[in-house]
Amino acid sequence: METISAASQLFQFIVTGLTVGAIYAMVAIGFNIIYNVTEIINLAQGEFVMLGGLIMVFMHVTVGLPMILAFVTAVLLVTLTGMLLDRLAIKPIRQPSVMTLIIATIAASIVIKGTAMLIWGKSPYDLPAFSGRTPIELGGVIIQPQYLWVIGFLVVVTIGLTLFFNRTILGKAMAACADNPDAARLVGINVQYMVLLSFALSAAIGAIAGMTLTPIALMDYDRGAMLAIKGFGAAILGGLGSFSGAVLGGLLIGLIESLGAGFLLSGYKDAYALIVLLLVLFLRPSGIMGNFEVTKFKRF
Amino acid sequence: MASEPHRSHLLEIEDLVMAFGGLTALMNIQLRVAKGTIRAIIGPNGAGKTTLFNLITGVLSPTEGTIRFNGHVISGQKPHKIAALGISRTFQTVELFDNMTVIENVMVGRHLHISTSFFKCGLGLPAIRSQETAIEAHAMALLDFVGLADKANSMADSLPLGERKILEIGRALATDPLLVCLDEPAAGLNETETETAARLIKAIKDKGITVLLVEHDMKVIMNISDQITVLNYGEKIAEGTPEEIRGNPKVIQAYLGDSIAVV
Amino acid sequence: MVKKSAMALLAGLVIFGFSIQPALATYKVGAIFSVTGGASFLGDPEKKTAQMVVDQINRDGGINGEKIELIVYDDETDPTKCNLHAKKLISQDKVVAVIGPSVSGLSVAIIPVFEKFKTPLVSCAASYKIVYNEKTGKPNKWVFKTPQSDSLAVEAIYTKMQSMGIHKIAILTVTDGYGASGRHELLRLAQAYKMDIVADEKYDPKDADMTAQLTKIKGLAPQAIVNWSVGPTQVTVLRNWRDLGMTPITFFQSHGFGSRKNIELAAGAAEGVFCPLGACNIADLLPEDHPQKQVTMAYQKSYTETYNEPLSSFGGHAWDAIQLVVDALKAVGGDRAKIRDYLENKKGFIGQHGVFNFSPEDHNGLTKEAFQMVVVKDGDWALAK
Amino acid sequence: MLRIRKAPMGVGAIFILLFPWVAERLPAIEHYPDLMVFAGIYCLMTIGMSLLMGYAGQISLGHAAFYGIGAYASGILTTQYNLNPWLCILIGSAAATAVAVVVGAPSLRLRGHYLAMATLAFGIIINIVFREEAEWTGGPDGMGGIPGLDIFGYSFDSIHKYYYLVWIVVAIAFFFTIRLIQSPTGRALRAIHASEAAASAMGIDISRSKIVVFAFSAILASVAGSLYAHYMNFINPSTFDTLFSIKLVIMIALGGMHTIWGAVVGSVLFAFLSFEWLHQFGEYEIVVYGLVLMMVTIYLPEGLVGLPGRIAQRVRR
Repeated sequence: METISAASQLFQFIVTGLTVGAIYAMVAIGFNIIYNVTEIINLAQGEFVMLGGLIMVFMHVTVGLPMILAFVTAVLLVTLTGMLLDRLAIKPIRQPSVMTLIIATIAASIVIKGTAMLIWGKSPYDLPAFSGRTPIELGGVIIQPQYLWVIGFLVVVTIGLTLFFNRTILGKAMAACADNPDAARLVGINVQYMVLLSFALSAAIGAIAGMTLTPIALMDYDRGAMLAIKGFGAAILGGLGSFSGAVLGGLLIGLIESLGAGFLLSGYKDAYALIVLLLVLFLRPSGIMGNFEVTKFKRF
Repeated sequence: MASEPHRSHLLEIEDLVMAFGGLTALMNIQLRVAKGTIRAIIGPNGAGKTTLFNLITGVLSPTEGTIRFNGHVISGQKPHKIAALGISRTFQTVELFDNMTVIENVMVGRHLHISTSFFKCGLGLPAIRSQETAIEAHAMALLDFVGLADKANSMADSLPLGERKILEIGRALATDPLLVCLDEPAAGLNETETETAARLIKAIKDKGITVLLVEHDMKVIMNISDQITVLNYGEKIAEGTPEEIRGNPKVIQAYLGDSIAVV
Repeated sequence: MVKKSAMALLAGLVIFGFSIQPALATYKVGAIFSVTGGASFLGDPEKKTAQMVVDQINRDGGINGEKIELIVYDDETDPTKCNLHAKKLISQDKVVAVIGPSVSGLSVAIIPVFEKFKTPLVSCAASYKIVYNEKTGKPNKWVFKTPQSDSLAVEAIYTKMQSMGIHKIAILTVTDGYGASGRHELLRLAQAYKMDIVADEKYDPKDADMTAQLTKIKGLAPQAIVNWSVGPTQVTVLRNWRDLGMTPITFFQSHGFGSRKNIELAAGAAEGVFCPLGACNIADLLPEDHPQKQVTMAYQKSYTETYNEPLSSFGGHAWDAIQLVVDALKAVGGDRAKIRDYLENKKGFIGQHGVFNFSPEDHNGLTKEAFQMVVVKDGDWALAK
Repeated sequence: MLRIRKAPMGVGAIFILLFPWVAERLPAIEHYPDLMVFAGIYCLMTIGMSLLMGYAGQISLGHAAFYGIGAYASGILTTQYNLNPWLCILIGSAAATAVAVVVGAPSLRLRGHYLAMATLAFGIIINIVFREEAEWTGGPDGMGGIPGLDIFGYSFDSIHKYYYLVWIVVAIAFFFTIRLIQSPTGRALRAIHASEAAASAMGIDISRSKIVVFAFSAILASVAGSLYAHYMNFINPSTFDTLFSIKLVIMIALGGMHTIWGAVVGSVLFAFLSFEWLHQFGEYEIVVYGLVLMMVTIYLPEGLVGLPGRIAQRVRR
């Protein structure tokens, strides 16, 4: 085995960090979609990721559907779960305060997680990589093909959402709800429907994150909470509500973890990312790309 | 300049500039307010009136310039420090403590004049209890003054808008201010309520408290102000007594541009 | 008024929230396992095993004609719950002995309870701290354990390494109790076996990727890597090792790798990986004359038939624990002190994880021969030569 | 006006006083006082957090860190330095206060979800320290051998004795907090919750008030941690993890956020649900727990203390 040069090591850390960061970014984008329309932080976001992975495994490995078909079915099923979440756990709340909504989404995440445990048990599941497991070597840096899928999906999701919110009527209507729900209602936008749509959309993105992650890290019922916390951190670091912020935040957290594990004490790698997050918040109280004046007037 | 050099000035603003990013909300504002007078600040929407209030009360820090109050430089100070020096205010959007009763709202206004030691309060020392009785009486007297005594134990959020505005004024008075800044006290009120408010503002002046007033209702302005300052697009375009302002062509121009007639 | 009623309501809930009373039985044995929570990979097979063994004994007529009732509580890998359950088993359910908990930390956590209430505990967790009181230098009087200490697994690995000429190694551990205990032993015994640990890396139990840690290790070029974890990470780390082209560095897993399911999940990446396993993992590989051949084959057969899932080595610890208690009940009946004394002097007990020889100085009763070094070959275990 | 209601307090006090005596005589609930010890420890924390969240309107998802600081102060200082346990409780509280001020000063300027994330991050970082500094803390496996509490030779060595000790501390914290709420300080906190702009215009130093309350709740959590450590004789990092911080918030939501009674009722209820009642659902436990929580947010937004009021409303109609 050839030894590895310091430069290759650095690039390897970066590649790994970006991949893991891309997953966090997708979770953070999911947070933002719902937050922008409803101001709710949906802490069940991580469960969408978990469900996406497990349903994909079920459809592809257990049922035996071809990869693409399994992918589509899994996205649809998780999307449905997202819509049910809105209708069963969020919409019925009559006095929605921020605290109540946080508890409601935590409750929902517990129910989803518990149900997944009853269905799939506690063991981890594997999914074949989308295009094989033969690693690509690039100047001493090893890239798993699945890494490219993860980063590729992040790019697709980001571009897709940008087009959706800027170019389509539905997307613009959702953006309008985010800016001013009362005004949106006045011009005839069905806000309830938009809320439902936001849950559907962010569930779908969570599912995609889960399906691309599973071939790398396996999936089990208990993975959601950690992903939700990382994704929430990414969304906050980037600035709540900002999609570019979410991508930046996610990739940054992934990079800090990877570089921290590589160069410093690996036991503290999660702490490094959070310390950076805290320092950023102390200097910029609404994240890198957030708007302080907006957050200033949202209270508990 | 319409300033009066022979009277002592409670509030002195010099070369005040406030910029938000690229947008300049206030440009080179000079303002002197004499003790015991009612000074109105008027101007079309977006003229910078509320920004000026926020600068005086410490919600914002000016980009340039100084604000002096009763001999202290207050620009850049925190709101609670400024409140302690004797400036009190109301809000355009009515910021009452909706989770409290009417009298509790006023009692919060006594905060600066009482002991609020965490441990004394938690231990429920007799000193704190007798202090409570005293400030309750004080608050009741103030409610009597503003005419809300009979609503003392209602929840603040149950009052109609007119009374909410009055309560906010009452609460502002509870701090024993030298200067109160009233942000559109008559906005959204009907005629009777407006008259009540105007009477109350005059009564405040009679107590020797200086009043700074932002208002759109010209009838109120013309009736009760001693001096009027007119802002337009962040600049002071005129200053003087109601009579002087009424005939000022610049003012008429500014308002006609905004298609509102001056009474 | 409102608050008064709330208080009354609460009082009512507290008083009348009765738990279901268990039916009467002659011998009550308690069990505390981490059936859910972070250590469910231990507690789940342990609970299933203990239940299965008790059901079998009852079906076969019980102990001297008397049935056993197993009362199982799930501590959810939470020390507070574990502590509460222990006290409830002792003082309310009045069990004669308790097996479990699954986790070392929780076992240590409840030692004082068992010492105080003079009830035997047969722990299913590995740490030597469970049966070694640092103040007295002797075992805790009422506490036994069935799993091999982690030190035995480490010694088995280091012995194998020495025979392979390996002395420069990297260790990778997961940041939970399992990994920490393994790491502690790996570091402690390194000197005695002349091992030079060039990297001491960690990762979280929920981490998605360990490429960063492995890349760092790759730069230090050790001869072997020891990984100490359970759950999905021990599979992910193998895949990363393979993908990074690090297969020339020999990979050792802990005994936590002891399920064929893991070889399957590694999707080919486990090939050539060494790991120390107890007899019950490799029952079918044991020679016919091996003392444990019979019990391990029987356990494997009935477990896979009952639960239709592959055997996990951890279930075997519960098998050993419950069978030891049953053995004591058969011999001395339901007296707590007598059970304790019996267990302390038990010799030659043939279990899933070795032949136990207890003594007042040793409440574990196993030696490093309890582990067999195994290598993954053609997608299955093979005894390493 | 808020006035001290004597009747419910009397009922509560008598209940707490007599409970072990009653439980002892009913075999089915004989072990309940043991659960009540932990419920009391939780109460201590939620009382402080209720003041912070329900009254001052500041969310914290990191309070398990202060719980842990108290517990580890007691654990480390007693086992490694042989200090007197009571002194350790004081040192733990002082440490918690210091940390609360250092962390609170910059964090409490943040708002809403940003504050939630900052406190969450703080909690995780502290937990990683507990886990990683194994020389001091014993690492993930935890540390045992923490001595029990005694005073002038009287040892709190039985469940019932510890029960009374814990609940006396809870009662002190409870009365202190109730008086505080009804004092000018409490009024100022409620003012901050309703409108920070108006509160500061009335001369209230907002950042100072928030930090003081944050520190107060940190002290209560730290004392709770010490009491936990001396009762369990064992601590490990997972007891003080983020999940527990979230559980504290859930307790408050269960009981009702806007009164201190809610904290007490919520903590006791949570302890019994999670230690006892939900176990009857076997592996469905976690799902049932989630559903219960969901029902509370939907049907009882003011928490359980709001329930009698709702029933009364129904009846009157």
